[in-house]
Amino acid sequence: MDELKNKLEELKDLAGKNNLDINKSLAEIEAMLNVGKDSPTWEKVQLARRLDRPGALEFINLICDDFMELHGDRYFKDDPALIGGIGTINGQAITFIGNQKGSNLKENLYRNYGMGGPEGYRKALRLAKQAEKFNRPVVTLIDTSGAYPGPEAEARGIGEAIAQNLKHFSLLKVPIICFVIGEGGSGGALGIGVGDKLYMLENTIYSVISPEGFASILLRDSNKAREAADIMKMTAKDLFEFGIIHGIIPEAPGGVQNDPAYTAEMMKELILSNIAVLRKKKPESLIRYRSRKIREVGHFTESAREEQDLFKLFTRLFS
Amino acid sequence: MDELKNKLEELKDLAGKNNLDINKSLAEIEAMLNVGKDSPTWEKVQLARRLDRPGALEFINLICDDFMELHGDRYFKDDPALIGGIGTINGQAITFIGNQKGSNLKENLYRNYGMGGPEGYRKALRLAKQAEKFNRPVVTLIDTSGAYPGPEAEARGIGEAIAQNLKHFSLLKVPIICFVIGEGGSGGALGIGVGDKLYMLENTIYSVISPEGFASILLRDSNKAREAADIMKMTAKDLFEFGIIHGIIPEAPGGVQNDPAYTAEMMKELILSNIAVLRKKKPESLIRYRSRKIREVGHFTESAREEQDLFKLFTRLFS
Amino acid sequence: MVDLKNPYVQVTETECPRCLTVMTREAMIEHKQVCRGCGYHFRMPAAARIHLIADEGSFVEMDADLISKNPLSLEGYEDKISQAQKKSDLSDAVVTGTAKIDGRECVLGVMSFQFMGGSMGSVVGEKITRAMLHGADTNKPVILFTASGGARMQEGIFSLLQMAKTANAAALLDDLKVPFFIVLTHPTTGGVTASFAMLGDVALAEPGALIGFAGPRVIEGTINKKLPAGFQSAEFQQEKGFVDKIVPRNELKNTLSFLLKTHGGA
Amino acid sequence: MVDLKNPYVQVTETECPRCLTVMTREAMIEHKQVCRGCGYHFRMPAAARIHLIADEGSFVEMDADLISKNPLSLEGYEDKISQAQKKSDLSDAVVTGTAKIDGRECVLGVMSFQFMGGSMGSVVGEKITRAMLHGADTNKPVILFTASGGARMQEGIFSLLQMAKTANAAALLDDLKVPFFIVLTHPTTGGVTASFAMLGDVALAEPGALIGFAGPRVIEGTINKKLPAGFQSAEFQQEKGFVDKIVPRNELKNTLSFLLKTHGGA
Ligand SMILES: [Zn+2]
Ligand SMILES: [Zn+2]
Repeated sequence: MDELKNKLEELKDLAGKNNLDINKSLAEIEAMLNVGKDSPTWEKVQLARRLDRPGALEFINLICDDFMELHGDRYFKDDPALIGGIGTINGQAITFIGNQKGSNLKENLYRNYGMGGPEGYRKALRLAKQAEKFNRPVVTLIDTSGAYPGPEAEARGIGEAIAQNLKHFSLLKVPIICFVIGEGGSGGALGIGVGDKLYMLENTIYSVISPEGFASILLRDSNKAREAADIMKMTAKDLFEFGIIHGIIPEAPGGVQNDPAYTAEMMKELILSNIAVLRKKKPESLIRYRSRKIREVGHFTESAREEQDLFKLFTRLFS
Repeated sequence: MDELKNKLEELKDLAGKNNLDINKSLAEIEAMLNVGKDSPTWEKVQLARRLDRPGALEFINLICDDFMELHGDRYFKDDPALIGGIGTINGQAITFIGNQKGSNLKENLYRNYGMGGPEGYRKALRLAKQAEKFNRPVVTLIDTSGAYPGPEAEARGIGEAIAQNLKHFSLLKVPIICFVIGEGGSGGALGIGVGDKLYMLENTIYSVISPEGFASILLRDSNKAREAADIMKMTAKDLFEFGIIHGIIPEAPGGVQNDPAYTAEMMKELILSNIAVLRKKKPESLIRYRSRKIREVGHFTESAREEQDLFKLFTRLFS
Repeated sequence: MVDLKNPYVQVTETECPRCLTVMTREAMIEHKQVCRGCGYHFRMPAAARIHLIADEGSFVEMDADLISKNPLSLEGYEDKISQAQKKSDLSDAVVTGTAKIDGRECVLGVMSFQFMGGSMGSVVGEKITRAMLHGADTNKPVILFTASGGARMQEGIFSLLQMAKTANAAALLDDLKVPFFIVLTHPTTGGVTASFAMLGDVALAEPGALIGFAGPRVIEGTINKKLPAGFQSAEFQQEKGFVDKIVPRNELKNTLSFLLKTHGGA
Repeated sequence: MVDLKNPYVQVTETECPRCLTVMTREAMIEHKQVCRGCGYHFRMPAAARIHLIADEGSFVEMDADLISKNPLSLEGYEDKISQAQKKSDLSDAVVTGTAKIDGRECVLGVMSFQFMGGSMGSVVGEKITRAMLHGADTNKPVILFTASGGARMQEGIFSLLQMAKTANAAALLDDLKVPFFIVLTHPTTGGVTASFAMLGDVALAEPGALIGFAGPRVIEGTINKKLPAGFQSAEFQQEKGFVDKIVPRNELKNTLSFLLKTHGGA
């Protein structure tokens, strides 16, 4: 593995010297090779939750030439816990959507620690639909401990809002590329996490419940979060091995906060290379492929049985 | 005119004796003939506002064999000031939407006197879209002094909600038949008033502002409402002469509250006969015709100029 | 396979938690497991539910042979599944199949809270999805009864992603204009609420059913105080705009029949 | 026709209503009619607005010859129209045409509050509609600046129905995927708010602009008390989710340029 990495570095140098634009595919190879790196799960949980970890807006500003934030769900409010807008990379317009925790106490409070309410998810859907209308790809940046579990969010239908996103993102007719940039917590993460490609930064996590929650419910001891984190298999490496994510993006030694630009550059390249490929697909084959990928996830046994043929359904859909 | 009416009665009798189903077209003729009836505008304003006048739900129950009310906007609340659901007439499914004032003080308070908030208009849109999805015609029953002019309605976007209805109703791909059954007040009425056909009950009004508002703003004397009502031309007869409504539906002597079933029967026949005709149109010709009708309204002069050709636009829309 | 020959085998004498009326097994069956004293709607086993809703003999089960694996290799998970299977007579927390209601064909899925709290893992997600896709494929309206404590945490990330899977199936149903009706029963929370349960064309609910995303205890933990009575009840959710109609159990079949009748024009 | 040779003919020396700074005519023009002292955005005549936004010499007016009739035969209405025309140098409360912004073609409409409070009668409704349909026809993005007290009551039911007309045009634009941008300026209320003003793909607003359906005095009449400061301001509307971005006047052209640039893929 190390040898392969060295070769990769040499190749990069060579390409750079010859002004060859092979970086894009290299970034992808690198993202997949990076799987080798390993450290205890709990360390990653802590790194993923660091206050000084760059958030969605910080990454967007590093990735984009220009960015215009757009506000509001058109129903009830603008949710600062979930941001979005239009950015350009090399003149190409892209819609960005991301959880935003804030990086100090004042910001944390303003942004409700990145725990979106229904308004945030409805804003995300509005912006995604707008992107579809104008044929802009969508990039989502996931970083939340979960949707806000408070009474106002419940009263205004946080469950319904997330459900609508899962539904509409799954058939959105433009490419969607998702990155877990910090915490990928449960339905709040998945609510902006349905897409064609899913990458995780090296020190991030993605799980159905927090290790603390898992420990207290299934291990019946809320102090066993560290142990739960291992059992749950929530790191980038775990999810890559499960076949759920497409690659792992390296962070600087000690965590992405030490060199956000390094990781942002990789993300930018992945965005551009993926868009270049996905753009070539017809919308119907794009969403057929996306649906198949979503359909595939799950572990069960059954007696031999013919697999349902999605193709026939999609043919009707586009006839 | 009276002679014509007598002939009509004779024709009805004859048809009835011979079991001929010509009632549907007769109802239409009758609705147009009824234009002749006349009484002072202020009397109509008062009749339109009577507390004991039947409301949307009362008419729906008289018109339908069966009715299931559906609740909620899927965002914030169920607005009792604006009701809707699925009804059947002769086994045919139709979506009904209407303002609902309530007929006693307790009901008035519960239903906010029929002054809908954004949630009511969003529920109406949801039900209209659902009707379109399942190819059900839509019938709306207008009876409101206006949308609710309170701070909550403003904060949750009453203007936006009405605007969306005007937009989406204007291109809805199923027939829409609208009836003013009481007060047709301003944007709150128009918010469920865009359709293929618009009828007014004999003693109803439809205007951009209440006569009281007109009097206080333009006549600078809020006591001149009676005078304003005449100036504003807000009766069924006025609007028929303007070419804005398609017919006037008779009420029992003294007002519809004296015999709601008589008027409901006419409405039922108009609904069925109109649906029979409109159903035959392709959706594209249905909404092209509707758009043209909406486009036509207005009074202005200009130098000779070619009329913009909507046909070309619609051809693109359906290509 | 669900045993429809003995649909009430799981029904026992029960005391109403609200008014303390004791109902014999016979009374429970006769009153469709609704309290005679106060109208409280007891949880209903899947077989009894199907017996209540589907025309006699019309239900044909699908995918009865799907059995959960243990993707996290979690200690004790297989045992828990076996125990739940024995206790409930079901293979997992949902039964799906085709049925007729007053002669009209439909796809019918019924979740069972009795099976590990109706939690959604790979099997529930897959069966719900297949049921919806079968409806899409054959143009049959889909009716799903929900009852769930949320995602099945024992299956980790795979349980979370069942939400996306079922929502994707709902999206396909929607685009193909095949009617999709949801009946929310007590309790419906977590990942089921945040996916297919909130995506029906019409959402019905049984009286008093708890419906929400975060459970009441989690919310109380967030705000550090008690929630008001009735918070997240079916009645609350209708008032908040998320439930079309609350339907007492003895009117459910008629209401579903009306919906099937009025959604035939697609 | 709007006189773009002398775009600032309507601009005069003015005292800021908020901080009482007095601005000379020259200062007003230099600062784009934004208060030097506190940033207060003064109302802007249509000609000045077009001069600010459109590339020099690019604006070509459409439908300048539409003149209102008097459909209710209301006493004094014709006189009012003539007076407004004289006062504002406009034929009615909106100017529409084609323009370029940083070289990109678009359809541009600018309402003027100066003309009978920017009220929407048949002429405003028709010109706005034609502008949108021209955008639909030629695939040019449409940008509309709103400023209105609401429907023009003097035209009775005809003014109300202009809401439906402009919303129908917005629906066509939407279905054809032609970009539609709204800039809400002070004040935008009534029938304009409840129709095309709320139907843009992106809604910008000038700082401090009053935006609402019912006017503040009507609302205060409903609740019988004063509204809090800032109610219905642009900032309030952004917080409530109805405005995408508040853009100070000196950044407006750049922002619109960015939007035109990023909505070219349709
Ligand atoms: Zn009881
Ligand atoms: Zn000032």
